[in-house]
Amino acid sequence: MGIKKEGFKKRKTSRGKTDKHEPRKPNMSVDIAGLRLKNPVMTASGTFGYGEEYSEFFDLNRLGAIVVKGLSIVPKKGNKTPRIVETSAGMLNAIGLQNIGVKAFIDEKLPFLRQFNTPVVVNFFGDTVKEYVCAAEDLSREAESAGGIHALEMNISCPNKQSGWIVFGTDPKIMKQVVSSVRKATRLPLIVKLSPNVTDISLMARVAEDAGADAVSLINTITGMAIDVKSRKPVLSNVIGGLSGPAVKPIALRMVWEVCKAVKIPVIGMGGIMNSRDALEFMMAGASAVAVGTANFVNPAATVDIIDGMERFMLQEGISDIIDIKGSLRV
Amino acid sequence: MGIKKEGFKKRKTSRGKTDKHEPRKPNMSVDIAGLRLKNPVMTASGTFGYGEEYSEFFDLNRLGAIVVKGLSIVPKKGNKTPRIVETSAGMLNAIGLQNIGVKAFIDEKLPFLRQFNTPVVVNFFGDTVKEYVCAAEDLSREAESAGGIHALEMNISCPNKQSGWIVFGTDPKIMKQVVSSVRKATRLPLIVKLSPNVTDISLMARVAEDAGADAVSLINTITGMAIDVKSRKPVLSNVIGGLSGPAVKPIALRMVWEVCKAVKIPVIGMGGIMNSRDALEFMMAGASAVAVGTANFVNPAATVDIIDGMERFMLQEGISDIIDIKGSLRV
Amino acid sequence: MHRYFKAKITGNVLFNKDYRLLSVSPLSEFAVPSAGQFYMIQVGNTLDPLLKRPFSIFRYKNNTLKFLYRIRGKGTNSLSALRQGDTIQLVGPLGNGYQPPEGNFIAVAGGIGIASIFPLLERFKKKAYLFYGARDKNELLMLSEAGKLSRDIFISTDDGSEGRKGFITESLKDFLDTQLCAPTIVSPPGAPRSDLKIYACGPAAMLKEVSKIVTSRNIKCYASLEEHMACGIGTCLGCVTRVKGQSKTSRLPDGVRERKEQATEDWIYKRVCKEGPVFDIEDIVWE
Amino acid sequence: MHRYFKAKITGNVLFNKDYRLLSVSPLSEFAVPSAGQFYMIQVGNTLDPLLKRPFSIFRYKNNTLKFLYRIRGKGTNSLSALRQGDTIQLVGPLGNGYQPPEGNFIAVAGGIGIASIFPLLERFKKKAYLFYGARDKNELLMLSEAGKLSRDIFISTDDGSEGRKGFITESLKDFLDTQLCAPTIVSPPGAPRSDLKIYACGPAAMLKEVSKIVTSRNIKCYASLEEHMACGIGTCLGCVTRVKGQSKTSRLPDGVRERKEQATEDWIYKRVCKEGPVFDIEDIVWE
Ligand SMILES: Cc1cc2nc3c(=O)[nH]c(=O)nc-3n(C[C@H](O)[C@H](O)[C@H](O)COP(=O)(O)OP(=O)(O)OC[C@H]3O[C@@H](n4cnc5c(N)ncnc54)[C@H](O)[C@@H]3O)c2cc1C
Ligand SMILES: Cc1cc2nc3c(=O)[nH]c(=O)nc-3n(C[C@H](O)[C@H](O)[C@H](O)COP(=O)(O)OP(=O)(O)OC[C@H]3O[C@@H](n4cnc5c(N)ncnc54)[C@H](O)[C@@H]3O)c2cc1C
Ligand SMILES: Cc1cc2nc3c(=O)[nH]c(=O)nc-3n(C[C@H](O)[C@H](O)[C@H](O)COP(=O)(O)O)c2cc1C
Ligand SMILES: Cc1cc2nc3c(=O)[nH]c(=O)nc-3n(C[C@H](O)[C@H](O)[C@H](O)COP(=O)(O)O)c2cc1C
Ligand code: FES
Ligand code: FES
Repeated sequence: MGIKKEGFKKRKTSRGKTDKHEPRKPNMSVDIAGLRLKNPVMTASGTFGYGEEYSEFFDLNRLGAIVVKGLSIVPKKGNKTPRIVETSAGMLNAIGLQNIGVKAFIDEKLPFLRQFNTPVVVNFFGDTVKEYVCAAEDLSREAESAGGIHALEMNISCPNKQSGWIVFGTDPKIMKQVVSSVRKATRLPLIVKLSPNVTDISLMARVAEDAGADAVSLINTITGMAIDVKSRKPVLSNVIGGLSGPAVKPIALRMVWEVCKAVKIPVIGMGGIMNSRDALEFMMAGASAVAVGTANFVNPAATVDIIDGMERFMLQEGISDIIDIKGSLRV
Repeated sequence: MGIKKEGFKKRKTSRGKTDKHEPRKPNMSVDIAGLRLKNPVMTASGTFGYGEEYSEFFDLNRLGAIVVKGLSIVPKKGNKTPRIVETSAGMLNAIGLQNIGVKAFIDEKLPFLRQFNTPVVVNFFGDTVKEYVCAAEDLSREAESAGGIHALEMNISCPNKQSGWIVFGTDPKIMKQVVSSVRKATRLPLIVKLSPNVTDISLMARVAEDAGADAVSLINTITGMAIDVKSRKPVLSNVIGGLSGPAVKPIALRMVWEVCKAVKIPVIGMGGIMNSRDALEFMMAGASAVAVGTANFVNPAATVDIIDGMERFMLQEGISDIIDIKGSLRV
Repeated sequence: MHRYFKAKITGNVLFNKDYRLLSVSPLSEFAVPSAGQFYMIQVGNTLDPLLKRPFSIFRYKNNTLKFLYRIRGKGTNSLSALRQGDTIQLVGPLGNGYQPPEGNFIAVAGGIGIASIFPLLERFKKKAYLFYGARDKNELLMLSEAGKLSRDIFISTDDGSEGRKGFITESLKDFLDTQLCAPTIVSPPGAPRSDLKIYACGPAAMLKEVSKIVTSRNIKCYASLEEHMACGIGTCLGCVTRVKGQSKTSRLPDGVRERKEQATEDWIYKRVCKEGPVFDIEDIVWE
Repeated sequence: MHRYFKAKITGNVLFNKDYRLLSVSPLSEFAVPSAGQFYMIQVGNTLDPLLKRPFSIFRYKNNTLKFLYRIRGKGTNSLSALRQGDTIQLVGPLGNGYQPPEGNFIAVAGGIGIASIFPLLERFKKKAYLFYGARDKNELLMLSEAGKLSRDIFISTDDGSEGRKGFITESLKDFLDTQLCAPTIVSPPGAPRSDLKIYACGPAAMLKEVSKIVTSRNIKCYASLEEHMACGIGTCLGCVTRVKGQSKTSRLPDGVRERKEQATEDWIYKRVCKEGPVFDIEDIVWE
């Protein structure tokens, strides 16, 4: 909460300087887990690669933060294809967490990302607690020695090899263990990314908070399935996949609203955000920032369109600071 | 399982009679919880009223079963409006379980439904275990004395007044208690309708099975929310509502598939079924029957269109008995 | 009855700014609508938008159904993209519609409410004193035709760009309190004031104001309401509104009690799509 | 680079049965495509269908991009409903495209694969021996134009309704084994067989057969692959295919072990949208 107060102070200073006679640009900067973002729009992990591809479509400096594709200490090849299938207003994916591994990321991708003055959040996961800890350690070591990594986001929506492949993020005890262990392994701001496949998302958020998370982000994808009636086979080679996109937005928004009431740490909202109105809904529900996922596939410039749209909304409504939108829902 | 075997036998007999030279009508009848349905297509509770309105659009005799709007022993007025809002490929509803009560249903609606040779499944709920039991008793008494009620479906996706308004269907213990109590109160086939807002749907299905359910149906709506950005207010007067429609289909299908692997009792699949292909997906995943909800709003003749479409599919694919579709997914 | 049918779009033209006129020609038998009834209309070809949208019958002539609509959100935007030759599904006519007026009557239309009121003017030519209000002159649709079909027409706009500046309910009040006294205009001398029926359709704020006006003056008034609708045929219970009445109390088993609030309330919910959309305004319990 | 732009639809006409020809005229600067590249194309106006769909550039002329497509499911159905004058968004050109042939070459197109092969014929006129197969004669598109643009054309249909009956790979095999011996047809006498490049696009089954044919004969072949795509630009990792190669092994901390299967495999995943869609056929590891 100390962080938030600091944010307020800074804002006041900057406000004093603004010319009152011109329609001033609204202040869109937010503070999350000790990070100051120039605006609350982040990319959702796994939908933005390591940033390179999108740099061709817009200036990455415009983003609030870049969250990269999930990394593991052991590189992963991922699932067989088909890995994706479109559903009504959504898509299922079963990429299988393909990634180049922490080391290759540091060597080959991070130098590119260092060129931008946008915070880089590294999403990571593991099959075991040990793997989580190793990944966090390696990433933290790099952050301390060479910089360029500004926060970590733990993906806990993957199965735990050591407890019968129960998904870390669906069992409070297993989750507590892995988050606490990672907390001890890093001094970087730690964001825990919650799985929506649970009965009580507020409980899971509180577990993350208690275990030392600086922020929570949600929602990850919701487990789903599609069948090809002609061949009588699952469409995805992996049988089940994760649902994302506008179809899940009402569920995501409800969960974000619940979590915002349950924890004191900042909440990053995502799930089906396609435009600035969607993003504003999440902010009004209490999110400090938002992440854009599937929309990047539909429109490679979705993130900047959303930033511009939020700014336009603030100008139209005469809102000078984004903090006045956060949690402003009238119930 | 005895029921199913009987089903097989009957089929054999009827098969013998068919003329082998004509493209014979496929056998679409299924057995569920001791009921024989002429086809596997039921209506989803709350989307079909008490049948009257739809009788104007098609012959209710064509349906596999009619499931009526959820009843409680105490009539309920429900929530303020807005009660519904459309979302991407889905809708949120917060009707608030408005209903005329068990007594008025028996007196005013049941006589109409008795005209049809389609089994009537009565969906019901309560605020307390006591209310559930009373509703089940009254309905069973009527069924025994005057007929016209062929099965009960328990909606457990509502909050329990006596345990801090925890939703019955999200806590295995509370759920076990209410299902066992109702089981003792009725000899009618008992279908337990599962809530999808849980971490482990298979576990809940097994709890229902162990507590004496003859079948489970799923999914009920998924809790969601929508915000009107202009007014900064939730769109629904109740703030949160239940998501249904094609948006939830991938989630529903996955849950049905999981539950079919977990229990031995028949499973009734629903959630976003809009056409015969969707219905077939649920059957292939293992459902013995399906229910059609939101689609009725979009197309008042959705159920019969789906029945016709399934029959066409069976003819095209040369499938003579629907039992050959059930659980035929190749994984 | 053929209340579910396909129809070919024969026109979907820009009427005025954000307003369009949709004309469809049913491809099978269909029932004839009456004023105040509505249709649930398919507005797109995919699952987004998902639900049909309700629109009042605006005109019915030569086997063509016409609807006047305002582009508001997702559904109406999608509808506006459909074109001549496209086939859509409709459910209707739905709802009760207006009870036919006897003799002269007053019609009050606010904004797109004119779509619902118009068939009354057309069917009962030169019988209506029409009070028609809108935000500005661009939103006053069908003005000359409506004028021709009415006995007299009173116009207002919020910004004064056409007719009187202000709300149309002000014009109505003035008319009732001043001109109504001149018996030649409205009804034979001596006729009771309550014989004069008012038909109103428009935003909730307007209807509430009309309600106040008619209650204090003891005039019969029918108001057409709007609510978010999913089914339009009475099954989803999404579209309810409060009307005066007492819930039936049922004898309850021991240990089960009625909710307290509910037992003491003197209103019940009715479905706008089924028991409405037109209600006797004195029955409506405004929230 | 302007690889994300809006374009006006200037035509979307029924080509032949289930096939359509889409012509669009970009509304802003755009990059010029080369043969074998593709675009992600918006196929509807709402969130269902949600994702863009990939289509190969078929023709590029006078600032107009043309795509030949087959109506298959939701996305292509929705695309077929768009009309002249509508504006859609495109991302592209994407992917590597075909390496330009030197001299004569062989082109193999199966079904809608002709869309991808056609720009090669058009750019390198009279250089191609075209092998073109389809299910029946109605699915053989652009036949006379393709014939005119090719050095020679060989046709087959599964049902024999046009050209040779059977798979086009049979015709290819025969050609390679009989006619290829006549040096005048293909290349100057004495040229190594491997100078003759093959470009192939079509269903996976056809490409696998082509793969067998060329491997045993040591002929260079480029095949254009298809996979379900979400982004088309390399970020979703949805569209991968197996190609020969060794994963890098990274030094792992104590207690963390590489997955066994992974460590021993001699293939890696590449993205069809980014490193492809055209691959050297000998690199592809068929599943
Ligand atoms: C019986 C009836 C008759 C109607 N007749 C007409 C008519 O003849 N012409 C016409 O233009 N409109 C008419 N309407 C209103 C029309 O149905 C809505 O404007 C339309 O459904 C909005 O759909 P949308 O998807 O474009 O807007 P949405 O994106 O759904 O909503 C846009 C805005 O409209 C509000 N809204 C949505 N549905 C309704 C509704 N049913 N009533 C009121 N506000 C709503 C929303 O809350 C939101 O503020 C009628 C409504 C009813 C109930
Ligand atoms: C690089 C590339 C270039 C292409 N060029 C063309 C072209 O020029 N003309 C053309 O008609 N088609 C082309 N395709 C195929 C085209 O993209 C698909 O037919 C289209 O996406 C199907 O969309 P749909 O929503 O109509 O079908 P869906 O409902 O999504 O699917 C219908 C059927 O097509 C399959 N399918 C879906 N997507 C693909 C895909 N990407 N590749 C293969 N099968 C798929 C599904 O599994 C299903 O069996 C190309 C595909 C790729 C990857
Ligand atoms: C193709 C794809 C890959 C994803 N990969 C990851 C990942 O590696 N790690 C992670 O935490 N989330 C991953 N996600 C989840 C997204 O980050 C996001 O939580 C989810 O998609 C919901 O947001 P959206 O609806 O805006 O896409 C992935 C999502 C998609 C669609
Ligand atoms: C308006 C509405 C009212 C509903 N009312 C009930 C109800 O009273 N009891 C119940 O068990 N389920 C109720 N449901 C849930 C449906 O029966 C069904 O489980 C759900 O909508 C998923 O199916 P669908 O996507 O086909 O609509 C209701 C759903 C809707 C949309
Ligand atoms: S709209 Fe469904 S009951 Fe009125
Ligand atoms: S389609 Fe997304 S990586 Fe190729």
